[in-house]
Amino acid sequence: MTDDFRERARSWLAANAPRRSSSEDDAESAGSAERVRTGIAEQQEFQARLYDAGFVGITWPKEYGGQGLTNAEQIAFSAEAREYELPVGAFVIGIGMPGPTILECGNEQQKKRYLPKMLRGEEIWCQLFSEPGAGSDVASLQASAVRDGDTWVLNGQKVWTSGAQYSDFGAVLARTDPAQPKHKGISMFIVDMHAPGVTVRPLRVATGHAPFNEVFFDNVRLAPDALIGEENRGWDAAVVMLRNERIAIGTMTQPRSSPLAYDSLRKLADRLGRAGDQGVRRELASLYAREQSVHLLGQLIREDAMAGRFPGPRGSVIKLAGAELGRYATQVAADVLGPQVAAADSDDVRAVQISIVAVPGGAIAGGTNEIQRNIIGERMLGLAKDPGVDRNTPFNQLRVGTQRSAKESS
Amino acid sequence: MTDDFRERARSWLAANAPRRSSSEDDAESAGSAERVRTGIAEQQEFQARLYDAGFVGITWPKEYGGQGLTNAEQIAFSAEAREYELPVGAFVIGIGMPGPTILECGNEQQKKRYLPKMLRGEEIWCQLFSEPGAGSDVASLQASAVRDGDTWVLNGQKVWTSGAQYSDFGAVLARTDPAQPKHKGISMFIVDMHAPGVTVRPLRVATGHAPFNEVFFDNVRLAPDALIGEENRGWDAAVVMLRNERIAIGTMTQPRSSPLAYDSLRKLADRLGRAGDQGVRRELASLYAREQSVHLLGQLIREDAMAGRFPGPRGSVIKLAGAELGRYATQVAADVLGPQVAAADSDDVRAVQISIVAVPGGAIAGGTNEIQRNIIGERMLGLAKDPGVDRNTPFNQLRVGTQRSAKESS
Amino acid sequence: MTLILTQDEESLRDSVRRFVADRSPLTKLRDLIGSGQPYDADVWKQLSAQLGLAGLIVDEEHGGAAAGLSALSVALYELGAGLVASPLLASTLAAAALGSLGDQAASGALLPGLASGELIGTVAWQPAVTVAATASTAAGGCTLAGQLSPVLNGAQAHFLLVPANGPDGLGLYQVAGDAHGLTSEPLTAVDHARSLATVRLDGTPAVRLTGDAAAALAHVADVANLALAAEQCGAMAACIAMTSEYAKIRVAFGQPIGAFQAVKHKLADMQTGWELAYAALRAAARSGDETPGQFSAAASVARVMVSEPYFEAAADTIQLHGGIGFTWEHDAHLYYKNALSGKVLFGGPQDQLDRLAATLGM
Amino acid sequence: MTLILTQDEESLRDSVRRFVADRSPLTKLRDLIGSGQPYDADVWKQLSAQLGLAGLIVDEEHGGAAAGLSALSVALYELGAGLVASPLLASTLAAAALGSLGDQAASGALLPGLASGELIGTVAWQPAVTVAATASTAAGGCTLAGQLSPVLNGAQAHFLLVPANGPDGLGLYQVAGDAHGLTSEPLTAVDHARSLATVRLDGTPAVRLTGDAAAALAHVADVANLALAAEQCGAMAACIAMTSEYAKIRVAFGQPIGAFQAVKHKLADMQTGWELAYAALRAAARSGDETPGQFSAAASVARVMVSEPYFEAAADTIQLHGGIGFTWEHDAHLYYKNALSGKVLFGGPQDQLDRLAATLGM
Repeated sequence: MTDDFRERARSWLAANAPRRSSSEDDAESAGSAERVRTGIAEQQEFQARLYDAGFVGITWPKEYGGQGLTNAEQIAFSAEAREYELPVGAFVIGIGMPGPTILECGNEQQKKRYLPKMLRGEEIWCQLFSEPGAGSDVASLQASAVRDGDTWVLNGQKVWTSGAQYSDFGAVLARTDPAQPKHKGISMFIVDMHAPGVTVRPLRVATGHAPFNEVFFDNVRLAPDALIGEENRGWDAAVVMLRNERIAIGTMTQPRSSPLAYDSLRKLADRLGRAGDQGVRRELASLYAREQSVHLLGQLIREDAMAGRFPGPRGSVIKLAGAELGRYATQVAADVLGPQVAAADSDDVRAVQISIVAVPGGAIAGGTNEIQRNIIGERMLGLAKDPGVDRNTPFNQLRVGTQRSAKESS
Repeated sequence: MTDDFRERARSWLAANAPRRSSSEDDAESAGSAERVRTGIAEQQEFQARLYDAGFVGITWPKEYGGQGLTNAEQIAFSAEAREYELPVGAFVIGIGMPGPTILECGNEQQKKRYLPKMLRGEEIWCQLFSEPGAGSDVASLQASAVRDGDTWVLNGQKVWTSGAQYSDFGAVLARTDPAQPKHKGISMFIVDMHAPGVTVRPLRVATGHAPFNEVFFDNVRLAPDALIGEENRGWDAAVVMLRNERIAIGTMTQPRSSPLAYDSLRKLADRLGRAGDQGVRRELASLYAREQSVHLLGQLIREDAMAGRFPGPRGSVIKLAGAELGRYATQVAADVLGPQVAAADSDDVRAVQISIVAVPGGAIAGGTNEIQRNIIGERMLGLAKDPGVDRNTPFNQLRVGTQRSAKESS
Repeated sequence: MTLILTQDEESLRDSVRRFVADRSPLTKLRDLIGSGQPYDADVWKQLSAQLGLAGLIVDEEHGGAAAGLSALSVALYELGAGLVASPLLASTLAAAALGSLGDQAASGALLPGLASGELIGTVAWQPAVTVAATASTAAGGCTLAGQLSPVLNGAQAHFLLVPANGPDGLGLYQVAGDAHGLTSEPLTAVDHARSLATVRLDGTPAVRLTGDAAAALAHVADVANLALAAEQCGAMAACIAMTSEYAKIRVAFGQPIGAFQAVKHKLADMQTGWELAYAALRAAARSGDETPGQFSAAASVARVMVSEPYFEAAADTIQLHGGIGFTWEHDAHLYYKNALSGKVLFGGPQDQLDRLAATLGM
Repeated sequence: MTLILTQDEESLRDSVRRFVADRSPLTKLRDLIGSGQPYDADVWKQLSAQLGLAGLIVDEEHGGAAAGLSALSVALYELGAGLVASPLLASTLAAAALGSLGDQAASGALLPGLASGELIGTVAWQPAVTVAATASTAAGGCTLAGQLSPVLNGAQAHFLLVPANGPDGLGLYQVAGDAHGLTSEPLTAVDHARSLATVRLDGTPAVRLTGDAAAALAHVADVANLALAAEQCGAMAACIAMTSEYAKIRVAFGQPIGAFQAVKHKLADMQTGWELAYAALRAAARSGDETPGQFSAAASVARVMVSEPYFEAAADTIQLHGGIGFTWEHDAHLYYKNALSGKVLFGGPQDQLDRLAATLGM
């Protein structure tokens, strides 16, 4: 049956999907929010066709718009899709993070209302967790939702929100009881991104591009059914979502055509006549070995998942390994290109430059390397938690971010 | 005046001191306590002559047996001595650590009684801090000294004591008030290593040699004037001594002839025809650069000290840098030697093997790399102390080592 | 190509693991150090005959199990984790060479003995070192001359396969361990679990084997990479387990030391390195059985991904244990020495990268 | 050879440091990015004329201060710490080349202008790249052809010193910035503080300078190593200071993040790297003035000890700041890009190791 499914996926993709593009385009699109925005309508059109053909929400229950199939079919589809560049970037976050969280923690009405449209690309979702004062320590967030009758009023600022500029809904974490310890006074809500009081501002990063946003909530009124899960239990839902995020980032197949991938740097080395240097050859071989291993570890985790062994914190391993691979690739690129790294006189070199400047972001976004190492140490190896963490102090007595105390700053 | 002094040192050394030996001998002596032990009488004879010539305790006050000169003379002597292998290893610890501590914290009677004989090599000293349950966390030590009239009774076990087997006296830390927080109930004593109840046992390490000892104290009675500094203020004296230790280790000139030094590995590479490999050449050049820099940093710290800028926590920098240099040299050695690292068929390769096995000890002895990084971060960069440290809990309520609590185990 | 273990492989893993725990714990290695023996003869008998590990990659026609390279790697992983001293690697490489050559007579004469463990064989060669023996043909037949070092189990092998340059170019020659003019001198190996020797040949009678010697040596290098990667991956896991356990029970500054990020994060890095190495190992193992054309690159990748990280992990195992980890009584130095030795045998990290670069067409 | 600074050097350091703080803070660099200018002309005027930095290594006969390489390194350290954009490095290398060549006419014509800052010069060369220009002699004189990239301040220089192969072998040629047949195209430099261009020469008139061109280029490479090492060492210190300060005020999990060993120990490693680099820098600077025979090795050592560690420290500066450190508004990326650029210009770490190995006789 999986074979039939795979065959069907293969022919549909061949007939409908574009193949992977060249490396220069990748580097541009990696940084540019503009490009993504202009393509939203086309992406929605493609997503609807992909959905109608039966290749979205493959493992999700039928009653919420899914296909009700197994991991085997999902893996078969992913394997077939690897050679294609599906124009579905706008939906990756919704289906990868808020979606599964609503599936696991939402109520019946929410699942019926939101999930089918999310899958078909009719409504686009984003995720609103990080704040200027709450990065690695997400649970120290200060955005607040104050109950008013059967609704809530949302205030605060979020950062690093991908896709906020074109999203219809967001899954937002806000503090609903500041007198509780920090993990215990948080709730998760669905927020209508078109509601009055929501302001989205592009956030420019080191590369000069603005792939993320800042989002400001100014007395935004939430709907009566906006609460996902129980009030003040939003941290549980957040943990589910953060785990899904790490696995999504970690097992995302790095396109072969990335400017810092072995294939690209090898081609550059050949073109620039640098492959004659024994050190460069060894570095390229080492890059190949590391890249292969990250790729193989992703495969192993997927196979384990199919065999019923849940990846759990191994998402952190592959996220960390991917970030370190990027850092190593930076070193190889500098040795391959030499002085050209300082100032490119060709497009392929320029693409490498932009990618090098983007690399440090990969070790932060989706959880810093340090947070991943904590997760690996504590949840895989069973080591003790960091000493002196502030799990039991009421939030309004804690210092947060760069402010002297949460109280003073609110 | 310094020039005269230097000239005098130069001619005395030329007439009296042996030049540096070859690398094989170094590797042997690095690991072997036996070799050191057999030479004690000769060392004492040499030390006495060196002292009588005016080259020991150069900066120490004259009333305690020193020469009453300045850092300038000390540095001039060290520079001249660099080419020689002075047979004075047995006195390095006493003069480097307990000596300055007694100078700074001891009373007049102690200084008069102990320091001159220490300098002339008539009495040899060791230092007794570490315990099986108290390594990095020295202040969690469990050895106890209980007051009995005007003396104390010492019980407990110490480890990693260099030279205990031939020492006449030791500077020992023991707990005198277990109801105080751990730093506040410790005292430092002078212990007669020949007293009844003192047992010294050689401690075998990874190389198979026994360069250290375990020392057991079983109801050892201390002399009435044994206390260095004030009772329960021994931690202050210990901090002085540990700082002196790091500077002593860090600025110790690594002999050029060490089997893992650039000179030695370069010679091996030439002999084995490995210098044709570009990677090996680069590694050797990198080793040269790192080794030079550690050496130059030592010089810079000494120059700063002469100019009145106290090295302080920079001792930790050079200790850490030296340990990491050793680890890097290990990698270079493996690449230079190839399969020969696995099984030597010559003496010079065997010396490299022994040195490689000894390297991990260098990142632990005298304070682990982790402890040095804490010191650098906190005392040089002003960062906050580790969270949750146990500075205020009474010692007898703390868990220590691998035991459930100090109470249960005592 | 499926990376996870088959049920058969899981059973093999479990039985070897039990065997190591029951019959060859680390105290066995300390007994060997004391006795001066290269390995425990009883353990070897049980390993080879009872568990059948010596015949894993020997075909059934010659008394082996023909279980393949993946099964071999599963067994070696467990033996590596326990630092079990044995001539298994040496004999396995000899079997790999014979299998690749396809010399009927030699295979018939030697493989059954290798498979049962009654014969110990070795390939007297290190890939990164120039072939150091020469062959000459005289009246009575062929003789070899030269010095080979270090040779795995060179002092115990019943026969050696020696690459030598002769009148017809490179050949692989079979030499008896007790042949005339052969002297073997045991070396002081840095790894107590690995017996190595210098072998000198002087007019030593030898038989040139038929088949492609260069291809056989290349195969030996690939199998050695896979085998060492498997052992090292297991040993690295043992280091991580040992250090994690200690980090839970050792208290400093009022906390289990695993609570300190200096310890926690180093262990997390060790674990991450192991996960990558294990994935690469599984791919190499499967490739050896299923996609031989890609085996060489895959085996190099596996070796590169584990040799250096295991050595670093073994050094960090000492470091994170502190002083106790540097004592002779503690097991950490046994792994450190094993890692040092395994890093350089059959081509160190730089050699592997050269080999991989060549395979990738650079 | 004394490594610590003299009193004169301390005064110079203090005045340059004050100048940078007062007249060229990092906001200046952001203004430049917005304006598209390669550097601020006023700042350059003050740097060169007022502070006299352009003439530090020019002899007094030609209007310089003859203060020596150690003084130069002290000034560049402070400019590097503040990422001050200027043509100082380019002009200094041109002065070093002229000083080494000893061409009286050229020195007389060019050095006074360089020393006062009225002339901007550059050496159109990257040590690890093959000389790419050729010289030919025609009726009217000598002309050059070729393409040189990247050239430091190639689009602003009043004159360029171009190495070219001609009928008499390698020579250093003087070319006017506005010469016929010279086109320069500004490149998108990764470092906003470093202006680079591709220079194309096509029948461009040039004057061959007298003196040993190879020796002059070798000296340029050494001075470039010292100069870049000085800038980078200063910039690395700035990264450490910026990150330490942030680690004291940013709170997470109820603690200033500097209390976490992941942050504290990384900063300690950065500081340790800086201490080693600074010691190597001081030795190279003194060696340039006092022991010229050892200058080349010492300058390579300084460059090796700082280029890579500074780049790592700059990356870690972003990392330890977390998300805010990756924003455009934060200064961390300015250092990261500067470190990336400085790592490869005038020979990257591998090139330096090759150069050092050659100097050491390998």
